[in-house]
Amino acid sequence: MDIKELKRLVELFEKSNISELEIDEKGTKVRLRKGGVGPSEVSAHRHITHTPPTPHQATVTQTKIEEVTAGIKHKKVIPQGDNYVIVESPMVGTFYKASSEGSDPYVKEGDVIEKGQVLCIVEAMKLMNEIESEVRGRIVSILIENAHSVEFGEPMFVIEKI
Amino acid sequence: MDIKELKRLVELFEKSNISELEIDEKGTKVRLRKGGVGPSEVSAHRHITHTPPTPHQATVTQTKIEEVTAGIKHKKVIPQGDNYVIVESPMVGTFYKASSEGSDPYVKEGDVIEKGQVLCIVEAMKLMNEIESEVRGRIVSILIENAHSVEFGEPMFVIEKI
Amino acid sequence: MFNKILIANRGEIALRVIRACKELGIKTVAIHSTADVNSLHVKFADEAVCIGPPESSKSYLHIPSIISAAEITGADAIHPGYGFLSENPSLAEICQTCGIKFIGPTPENIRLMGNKVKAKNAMKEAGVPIVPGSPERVESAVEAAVIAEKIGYPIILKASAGGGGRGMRIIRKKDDLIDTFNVVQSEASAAFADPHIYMEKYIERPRHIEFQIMADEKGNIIHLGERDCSIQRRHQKLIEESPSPALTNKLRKEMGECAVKAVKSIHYQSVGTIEFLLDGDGKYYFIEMNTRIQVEHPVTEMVTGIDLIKEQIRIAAGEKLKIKQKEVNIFGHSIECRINAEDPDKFIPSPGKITALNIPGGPGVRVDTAIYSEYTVLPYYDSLIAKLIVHGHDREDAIAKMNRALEEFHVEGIKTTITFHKKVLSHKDFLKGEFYTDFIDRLNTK
Amino acid sequence: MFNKILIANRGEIALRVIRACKELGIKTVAIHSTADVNSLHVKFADEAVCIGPPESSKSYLHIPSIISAAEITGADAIHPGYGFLSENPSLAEICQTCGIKFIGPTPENIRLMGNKVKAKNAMKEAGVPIVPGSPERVESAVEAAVIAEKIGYPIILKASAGGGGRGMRIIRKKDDLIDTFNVVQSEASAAFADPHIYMEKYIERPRHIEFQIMADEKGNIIHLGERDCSIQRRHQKLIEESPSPALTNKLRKEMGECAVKAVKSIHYQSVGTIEFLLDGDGKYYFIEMNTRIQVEHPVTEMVTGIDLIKEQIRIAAGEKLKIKQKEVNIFGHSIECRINAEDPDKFIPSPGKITALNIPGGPGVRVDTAIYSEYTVLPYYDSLIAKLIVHGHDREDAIAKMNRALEEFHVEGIKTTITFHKKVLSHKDFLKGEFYTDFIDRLNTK
Repeated sequence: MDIKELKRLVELFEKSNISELEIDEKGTKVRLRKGGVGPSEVSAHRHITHTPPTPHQATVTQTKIEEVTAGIKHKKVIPQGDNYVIVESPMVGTFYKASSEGSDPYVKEGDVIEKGQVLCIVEAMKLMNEIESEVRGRIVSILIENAHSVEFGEPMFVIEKI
Repeated sequence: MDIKELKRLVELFEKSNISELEIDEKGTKVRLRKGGVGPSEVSAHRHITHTPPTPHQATVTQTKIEEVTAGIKHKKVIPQGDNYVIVESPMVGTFYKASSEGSDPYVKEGDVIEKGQVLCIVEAMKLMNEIESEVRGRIVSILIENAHSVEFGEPMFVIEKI
Repeated sequence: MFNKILIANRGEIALRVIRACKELGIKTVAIHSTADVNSLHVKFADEAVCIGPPESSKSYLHIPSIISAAEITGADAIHPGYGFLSENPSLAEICQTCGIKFIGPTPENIRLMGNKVKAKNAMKEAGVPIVPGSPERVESAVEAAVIAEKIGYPIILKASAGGGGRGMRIIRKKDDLIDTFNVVQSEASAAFADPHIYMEKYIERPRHIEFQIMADEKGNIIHLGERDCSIQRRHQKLIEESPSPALTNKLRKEMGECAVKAVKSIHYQSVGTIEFLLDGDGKYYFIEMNTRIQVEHPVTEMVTGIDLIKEQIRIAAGEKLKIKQKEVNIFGHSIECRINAEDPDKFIPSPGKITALNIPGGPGVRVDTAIYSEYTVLPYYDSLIAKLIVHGHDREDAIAKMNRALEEFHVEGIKTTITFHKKVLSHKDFLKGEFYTDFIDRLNTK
Repeated sequence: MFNKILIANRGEIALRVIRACKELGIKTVAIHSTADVNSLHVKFADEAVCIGPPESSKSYLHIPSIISAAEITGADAIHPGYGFLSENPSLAEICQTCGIKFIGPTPENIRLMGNKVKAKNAMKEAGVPIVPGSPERVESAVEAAVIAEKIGYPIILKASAGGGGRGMRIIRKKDDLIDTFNVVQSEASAAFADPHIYMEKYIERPRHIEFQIMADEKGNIIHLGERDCSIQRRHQKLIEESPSPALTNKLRKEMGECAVKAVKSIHYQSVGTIEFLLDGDGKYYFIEMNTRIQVEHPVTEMVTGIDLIKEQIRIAAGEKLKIKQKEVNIFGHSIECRINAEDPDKFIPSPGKITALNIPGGPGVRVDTAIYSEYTVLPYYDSLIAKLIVHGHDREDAIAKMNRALEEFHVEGIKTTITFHKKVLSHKDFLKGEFYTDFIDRLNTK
């Protein structure tokens, strides 16, 4: 990557509403970040200082993430920006892709969905709660595996608005 | 990446509103960051955190002073600079201005003194330790009152070198 | 014994239960709101589940979320701590339905003792003394005079619709009754638009004395002596101690037996507390029962050497009490100061970030807390941030230890009640052990 | 009682003494080097005096500065803590001269027990068993054989000029004696240019058992049971407990009486410790006496309920012991882990700034420490940064408590021995209570 390329990248980055960008291509690594290094560094640092490592770090990594609202324990990348809608679980429970075993899943990645369409079921105390999409869009990714548990506020779907 | 390239990169970075930039290319690593607010904020903040106020703040203020070497419990201003020599007590004990009660003091403020001249006595365990000046100069101030105690490292005299 | 316990609470009591579980070899699940993600109970539990937003009603008080968290983690029991759902009979009931053991008494126990009128009636039937009084409404001054004759002066007249000290009048002799009755009645009409009043015996200079009891599921019941919780402000306890400076061994035995009789009569199971008012003549009156572990349980642990949380868990697991009444011994003296994130003069909550912290240590000092340096005390929850507990040879020694521990306790960034405790601990009436439930009111009016 | 005590020490023991003084209502003076200006003992004492630069020899070990500090502050007694000048007879003597009370035994007590040969002779005379051995030099294999016959096999031959395990050989039967004697003699000549050797009975699988004693100035002496300090590395104790899993009540009584006899014979005054080696047959041998308070004193405090520092101060103030031998009771079990700022594998000191800290708390846990978050562990002094002490109903309970407390203990920024302790606490031999002074060597070679 030459300096011209880099310049274009920086311009692109500046115009976007992405806050951090990391590229690792054929041994070349570029990392860009916007705004407020100080505070974010401080808080990152503090986070370490007052967070004694815990015995369950491996099993419940979601509690270690900076973002308080999201229990991001999956490795899938969650794109950010106004264009994307993250559907979070409104309750603690069990995530189901389909209405019953053997049925077709409500949605698949790539599907275009309508506002109000059922995305999945979160079961809590034997109650099947249908979770509907609040927007029209395309399913970018499904973050939870079938029959796995979800916490309150845990991201389940990424939808690109269309 | 040569120095010219680097210079252009820095210029680019300075003009942009990016706060951090990291490049790792074929074994060459460049990392730029703006401001440096982060670290200093952190350390300033930390300092406060580890000094619980103490019950004897009023009586032993010397332990609260930043300068570790000087037990500045007096209110007199100690001038600083290469021109001034601070004579500190080499031991814990009692400060005497004169060789005995009723005698003239060894020195007074304003006196011009020679190198090796006795300035005072610090008594420790009934031993009278004569403290000599290591420079020729003028006594700017005497910081301890007669028959008062001094700690190790506590400033006793300010001498202006002449 | 249980395999995995979910702790349906937060703060120091959640950590306290986790500690007990660890020592018993039981796995733990912490639940938390989004605001509590950095809390110590989350960090020290084996697993943690986020169950809702900061508001308690949608997280720590939300039964479906708690049960769901227990189900997805496979917890076989729920410990409710104190506060929140600890005295909610529905949670105990739903646990039964779902095959999860509720670590506490039966739903029936909770329901009965949670209703003040029913609880008093049950105790009266069991022969436990209650504060003598009228029925819920006294119709006339004449009726009042007849009742007063029976229960003896002084009495207190209260507007049925009143509260918070308003519409109350103390009557010390018969001659004043009729006039005062009419005054209270008109006051009640004017202030609350309800002329109804009732009366009770007025307990002068009462002490709040409570007995810790333990009852297993096989009907074995013992008491672990008393706690004196007379230092309270608007019914919020601030300092507790055991033993009480006001009790003789004889009175302790009598009141303890009475407390055991009380819980026996309702077939109570689990740990619990019988609260009494004690007057200056050594007469005591049941006021209420707490069907849960209490904030101040450590003072009893310190003087008896019994771990109440472990016993509570063992009882819930169906184990028989291992200790008999005659084996309960009281060693030395223990005091607890509740350190709240509050202004020490006005008791207004003071949430915020703790910028510096020094927690006392050394011999005879125990601190139960979930705070740490840089922790943020949240505005959503209780202001209790630490319990400072000391154990000494005798009361004087315990007070000396508490004084030096309070001196070592530094919390910066927020206001705490530490300075308030220092004031109480040096007050002559406290030092003499001569204090009553009005201690703090008197302190503040002086 | 004293009016003001100067504490001639630093770190956790200085803070420990300050705490005791506060609880007794005695004023305190902290001394410190320039490096220790931000230490907790400086912050919590009533007064503080800087006495010298960081080097111990010019500050904490510098007697004239310490005496001078006592004089300018008007302290009427000096508490030496442990280490530094605590077993220096000169300080005790100079204190006498200056009219300052040294809180410890007499200079004569310190001097006698500080000399290993004289101490052993004194104990032998008093009828206290010592490890049987030869005079300082054995001239020939024949002489060695005669002595060996008397003391019994196995024996150990040591080069008089040797040390650190070199020039030592164990002999298990008579037949091997002459050959081995010659080998050691030539080794000694070659390695140390000194052929002289001596011999001792070889104690197999010894435990380090020490008895805490208290003796007032009126001749009253009691012991407070034992501490098992067998978990040590190069004679540095790392874990101590009381009671020892190896002692029966009968043996405890016998060894305790022997310890009392030992200190009685030298007219000892103050607290102190008699150290024994205990072999697998219940035979014990005096090895040395510590004429001061010890690092591991808290485990005795936890099981007896007696505050050893306060007792030490009371004894120095001329008070009579209040407790009699038959009133000493041992409750439960206590373990102490010494948390050092050291690499947990190689035990190399790891000074530096503590960037994050969580200190364990809750029931049955005591922490004696002078560290805090952001404190810098200095390279000039001892690497002990905290003592973690637990008290449980029995050994198993104490181990469970220690495990959970170690899990809660987080020190970041420096290396500590916390992980080492976790390893020991889960070792099967430790759990069974079957360990000897070679435990750590065996652990590390496996």
